[in-house]
Amino acid sequence: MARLTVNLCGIELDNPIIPASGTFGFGYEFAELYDINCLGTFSFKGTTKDPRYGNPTPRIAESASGMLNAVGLQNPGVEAVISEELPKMRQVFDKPVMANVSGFSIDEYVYTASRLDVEEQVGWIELNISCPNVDGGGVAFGTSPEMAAKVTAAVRAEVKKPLIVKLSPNVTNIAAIAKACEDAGADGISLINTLLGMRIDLKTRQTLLANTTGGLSGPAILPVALRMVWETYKAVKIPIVGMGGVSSSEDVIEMMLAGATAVGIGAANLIDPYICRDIIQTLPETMDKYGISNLKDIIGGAHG
Amino acid sequence: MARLTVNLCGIELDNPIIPASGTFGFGYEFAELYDINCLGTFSFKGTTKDPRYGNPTPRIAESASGMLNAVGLQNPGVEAVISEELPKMRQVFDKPVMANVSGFSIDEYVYTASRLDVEEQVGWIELNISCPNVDGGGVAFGTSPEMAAKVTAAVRAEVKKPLIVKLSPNVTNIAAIAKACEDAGADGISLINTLLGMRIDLKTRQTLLANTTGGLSGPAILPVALRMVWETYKAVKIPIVGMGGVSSSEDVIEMMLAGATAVGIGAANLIDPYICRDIIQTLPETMDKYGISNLKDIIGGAHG
Amino acid sequence: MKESIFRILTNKQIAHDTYEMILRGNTEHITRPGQFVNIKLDGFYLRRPFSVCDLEGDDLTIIYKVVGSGTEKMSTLVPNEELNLLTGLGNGYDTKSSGKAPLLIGGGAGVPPLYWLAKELLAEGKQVSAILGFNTSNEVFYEAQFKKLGVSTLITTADGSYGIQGFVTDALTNLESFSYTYACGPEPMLKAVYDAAETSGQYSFEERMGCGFGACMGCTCKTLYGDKRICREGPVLVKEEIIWQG
Amino acid sequence: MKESIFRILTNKQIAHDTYEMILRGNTEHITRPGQFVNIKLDGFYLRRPFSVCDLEGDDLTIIYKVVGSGTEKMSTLVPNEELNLLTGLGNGYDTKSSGKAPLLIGGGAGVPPLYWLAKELLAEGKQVSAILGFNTSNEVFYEAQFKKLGVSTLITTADGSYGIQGFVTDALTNLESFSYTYACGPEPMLKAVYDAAETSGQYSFEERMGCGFGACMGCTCKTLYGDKRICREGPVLVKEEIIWQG
Ligand SMILES: Cc1cc2nc3c(=O)[nH]c(=O)nc-3n(C[C@H](O)[C@H](O)[C@H](O)COP(=O)(O)OP(=O)(O)OC[C@H]3O[C@@H](n4cnc5c(N)ncnc54)[C@H](O)[C@@H]3O)c2cc1C
Ligand SMILES: Cc1cc2nc3c(=O)[nH]c(=O)nc-3n(C[C@H](O)[C@H](O)[C@H](O)COP(=O)(O)OP(=O)(O)OC[C@H]3O[C@@H](n4cnc5c(N)ncnc54)[C@H](O)[C@@H]3O)c2cc1C
Ligand SMILES: Cc1cc2nc3c(=O)[nH]c(=O)nc-3n(C[C@H](O)[C@H](O)[C@H](O)COP(=O)(O)O)c2cc1C
Ligand SMILES: Cc1cc2nc3c(=O)[nH]c(=O)nc-3n(C[C@H](O)[C@H](O)[C@H](O)COP(=O)(O)O)c2cc1C
Ligand code: FES
Ligand code: FES
Repeated sequence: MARLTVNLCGIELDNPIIPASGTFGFGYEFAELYDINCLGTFSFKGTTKDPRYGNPTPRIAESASGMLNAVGLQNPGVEAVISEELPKMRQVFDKPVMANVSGFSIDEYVYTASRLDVEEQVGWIELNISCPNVDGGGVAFGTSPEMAAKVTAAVRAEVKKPLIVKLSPNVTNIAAIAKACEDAGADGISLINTLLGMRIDLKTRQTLLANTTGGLSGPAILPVALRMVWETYKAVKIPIVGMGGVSSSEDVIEMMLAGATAVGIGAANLIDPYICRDIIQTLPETMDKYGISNLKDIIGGAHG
Repeated sequence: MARLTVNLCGIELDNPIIPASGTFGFGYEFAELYDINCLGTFSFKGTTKDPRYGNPTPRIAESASGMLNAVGLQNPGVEAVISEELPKMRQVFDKPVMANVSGFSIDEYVYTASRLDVEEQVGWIELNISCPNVDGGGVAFGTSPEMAAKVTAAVRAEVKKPLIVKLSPNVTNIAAIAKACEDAGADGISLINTLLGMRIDLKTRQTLLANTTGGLSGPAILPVALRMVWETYKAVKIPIVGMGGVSSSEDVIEMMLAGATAVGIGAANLIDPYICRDIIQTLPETMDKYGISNLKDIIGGAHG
Repeated sequence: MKESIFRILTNKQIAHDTYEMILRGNTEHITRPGQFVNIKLDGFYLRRPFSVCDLEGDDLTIIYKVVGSGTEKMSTLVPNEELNLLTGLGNGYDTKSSGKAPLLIGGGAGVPPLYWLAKELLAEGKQVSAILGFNTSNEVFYEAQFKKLGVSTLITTADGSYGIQGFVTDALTNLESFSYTYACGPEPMLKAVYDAAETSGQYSFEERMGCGFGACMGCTCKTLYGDKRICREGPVLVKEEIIWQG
Repeated sequence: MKESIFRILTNKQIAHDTYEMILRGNTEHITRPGQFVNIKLDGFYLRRPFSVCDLEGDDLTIIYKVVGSGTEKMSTLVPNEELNLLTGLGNGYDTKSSGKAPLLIGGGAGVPPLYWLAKELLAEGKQVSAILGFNTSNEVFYEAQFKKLGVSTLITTADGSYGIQGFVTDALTNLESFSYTYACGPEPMLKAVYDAAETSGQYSFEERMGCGFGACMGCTCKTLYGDKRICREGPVLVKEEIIWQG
């Protein structure tokens, strides 16, 4: 199995497979299906300071090789996550977990990240900076290098665990934002979050999602994700968790060749709940097919 | 047929269907297949001042519900377009055509647009501002409102025909760029061009496209295109040519509900060479199904 | 929940735009009427949820209405084709609380789960009646099947072309007293039944789903007992907890 | 060019990872050996190009090697399934310039178009020989078919497990003189033939294609006679115009 291990910000993963935040709950639903300790780790549902109901429904729409979601960060709030979800998670998952943190102001991010940082089970803080900055006129933190750096630095100063900043792909220059986060102290970058999209219902002539727009994910976005991981790999030295449309062991290898050290799997879990287990099982065979003895050797391998 | 007509910057189109630039050549290949006078109009292959061979091959890659291209604006240059292509086009197409103009400096854009502007067959100039600005450090014109406005104003000052600016989707704020173009004198906006993406060949561990990255198009990008048309419609008053992944009469209606006055069809022509003709033929039936008596009535219809 | 491959035994039209499909596979995770399966279709990214209409050993029946491109595609499938299903989804109806004479009220594509529910309630020795509402006569299905079970069945059509003219609630007056209400159908129908029925009851809801098994939070609704996922803590809600949205 | 639906008559494995598919449909736009068809497959966005291997009335034969997910999918198709094809694509080989004793040289998946070409050349009364190169014995196909036509056929395998050991060019010395060369195969093979063959000839190229009919400029190559689209002014180039890229 050592041929699958990778090192993510100082923590060894048995394999690079990480179910992506928002598609794996707090793990225990999937633990009914298979032993989730086979995973590298997983990123739990985006957690905020206060409980959030999220957006009105419909929150889901379909598109060619993809789906849109406008869940709106439904979560029970950081206190309930710590008191209720983490204990349940511990029952089914022995490894360090990735704590996905969202917020609508720098203070919120810092608060939530600090609360989770001290939890023993938490291995990494994953800062989801795709959220709108309420203090900054509602523009997402992740859309400017300055704001991204600011929130990264503020959280960095308060947490001890490795800090991974998760970038929004809805930007002109992803590399500049990744670099700004690295310079501000991030230990890793994860990308991509969803692409902003929408659908309209021809029958009602209204937007399908109650929230108007939502985030596109699934195989449709794989080429965009690969390109952004590629650009980010060129710009930063810290490890990258690459994601966006990954649905097979071949996709995992492609993402690693583009520059990812670990690979997130999102929407695919919703369609095929066993996909992460199956990908981990088929990885060695796929590696053999392409002459890869050790996954660590191929990280960024397409950069020549 | 009057239920299909729309008005694009003062010119009446028999229907909103416009084969998108780069996927329809100069029309005559398709004219061997069907009478292309059934089209609203079409946008011909991106034309530059000088002849261009384009990028090395492979220029094409596949992805889920989409394709990547890195053709690199292969075209014979504006003089040959005027002396050779337009006369051949005239044999098969009676209507005003859309002249898609690319460039690598403001001077080049102005030169090429001015040369085409005086051609009788040209109805509109479509300024493709996704190209890198060689004078501006290689950053694409379409990625900042300032550069987009500058090139728009410069061309606007020299051409008489309606000027449609075609936007790149690889930006943080599409509405701001559209607005800047409108303020600089654009008569219309067309969007979206392709999303920047890439693929890697697992066998060779190299990027599949010789050019490393390419433009993603096809059904995969429809939700992103709809969202950007939607945002642009809110920001500008000039008409929008909406495109990106449109492959059916239902998609055409969805694009118009989002805010498009006319609808571009790109990659779909490559897969099914008859698609534009077929969409035009099925539009009335689809309109009946959704209770639409006149297409003009639904432009921006989902904005409530 | 279980993911497994089912083989199509039959797929036939039973009313206007309405098809009955019988599938054979591993049904052991399907435990209660009112549960649903989530079907993967070639060419579509998301699965499609359908209520279990009947269950006989390994054979599962669903009834679906063609409303979009996925159900359109389903209508073209032929016997022996295989489909990937997630089974055993949702809470399903609780038959215990029904009292002696439960009433089942279904509207259109909401009728199917009531069939298996009726069978279960009858097996528990209850006296079951049903009101099944449709738009028009050519959309009516399963009247004979319900009657054959021994369910006293009333049909309504909105245009009066068959059965009682009007909505399901217009048929309520035609009924002897009943002890409990089970309802499934479009939300306006559920609301009308909720308002009209004097008994307690269970109501089955629909929502657009990302996963169908509780992972994505795509289908959440507010209830008086807290936020619930339609796919997991639903689709069946008890009358007492329902909050109607705008 | 024509878009039309073809029905699969047979689809059978003829060598390691290599399949022969016979399709029936409207073939009237296929005019020359060396042309290709572009096949739409469910679940894949781009069409897949394959050379016409044989043509008998409405029946079209292609031979394909499984190299990726599209050809993998093709290998699972069964008779009576239908496929959407664009036919009559590409320039094809010109048989006129062949002289009296043309030599056909094919490598692996480049062998198929040479079969129909051989038939046409023979019909024109020429004396045809062929060198067909493969990696190893279990990949060899169509040797008997070529011989049955009356083509004097040599087989090479890179590992020497069958026929002459080596590459197609290693078999050149085994041949009487020939008047012209027709070649199809991977680019390194074409280059080797180009260097080794003393005659003029025609060489068929492959390129990743967006459309296959000249609309997208996806497949352009440089030649001494100007830029050409492999799908339209190709896939066959005459020796005199070829420019080899890095
Ligand atoms: C728990 C549950 C049980 C159901 N049981 C039945 C049944 O027994 N018989 C039946 O005919 N229908 C049933 N439905 C509705 C059925 O799921 C939809 O009609 C079907 O998904 C439409 O698919 P489509 O591709 O034809 O429509 P499209 O509109 O093309 O589908 C697009 C997307 O929207 C979703 N969608 C569309 N309509 C609905 C809807 N009403 N509810 C949920 N998602 C929807 C689709 O699943 C898909 O993801 C049920 C729905 C739910 C949630
Ligand atoms: C004019 C022409 C004629 C051909 N004739 C034959 C033939 O008779 N028999 C045969 O076995 N093969 C032939 N090929 C190659 C055949 O098209 C590819 O093997 C096939 O497209 C691979 O598809 P895939 O989905 O299995 O591979 P994937 O790698 O999964 O395909 C991904 C994409 O790359 C393209 N692609 C992959 N390999 C090639 C290639 N070598 N050439 C062009 N595009 C490629 C595919 O079409 C697809 O768009 C021909 C190619 C061309 C251009
Ligand atoms: C239903 C859903 C909910 C999501 N919720 C979150 C979230 O809470 N926090 C976050 O950082 N990303 C969230 N994401 C984004 C995913 O983690 C991932 O970045 C994205 O979906 C791209 O990967 P994919 O194409 O594999 O789904 C969510 C995605 C989906 C589909
Ligand atoms: C092969 C190819 C070549 C293209 N060339 C051009 C071009 O020359 N100029 C331009 O403005 N857009 C060009 N485009 C972009 C299309 O016109 C269109 O904006 C884009 O593909 C999105 O639409 P689609 O998803 O329908 O293809 C090209 C697209 C493709 C696929
Ligand atoms: S549909 Fe995913 S949680 Fe209910
Ligand atoms: S493949 Fe499109 S021009 Fe050749």
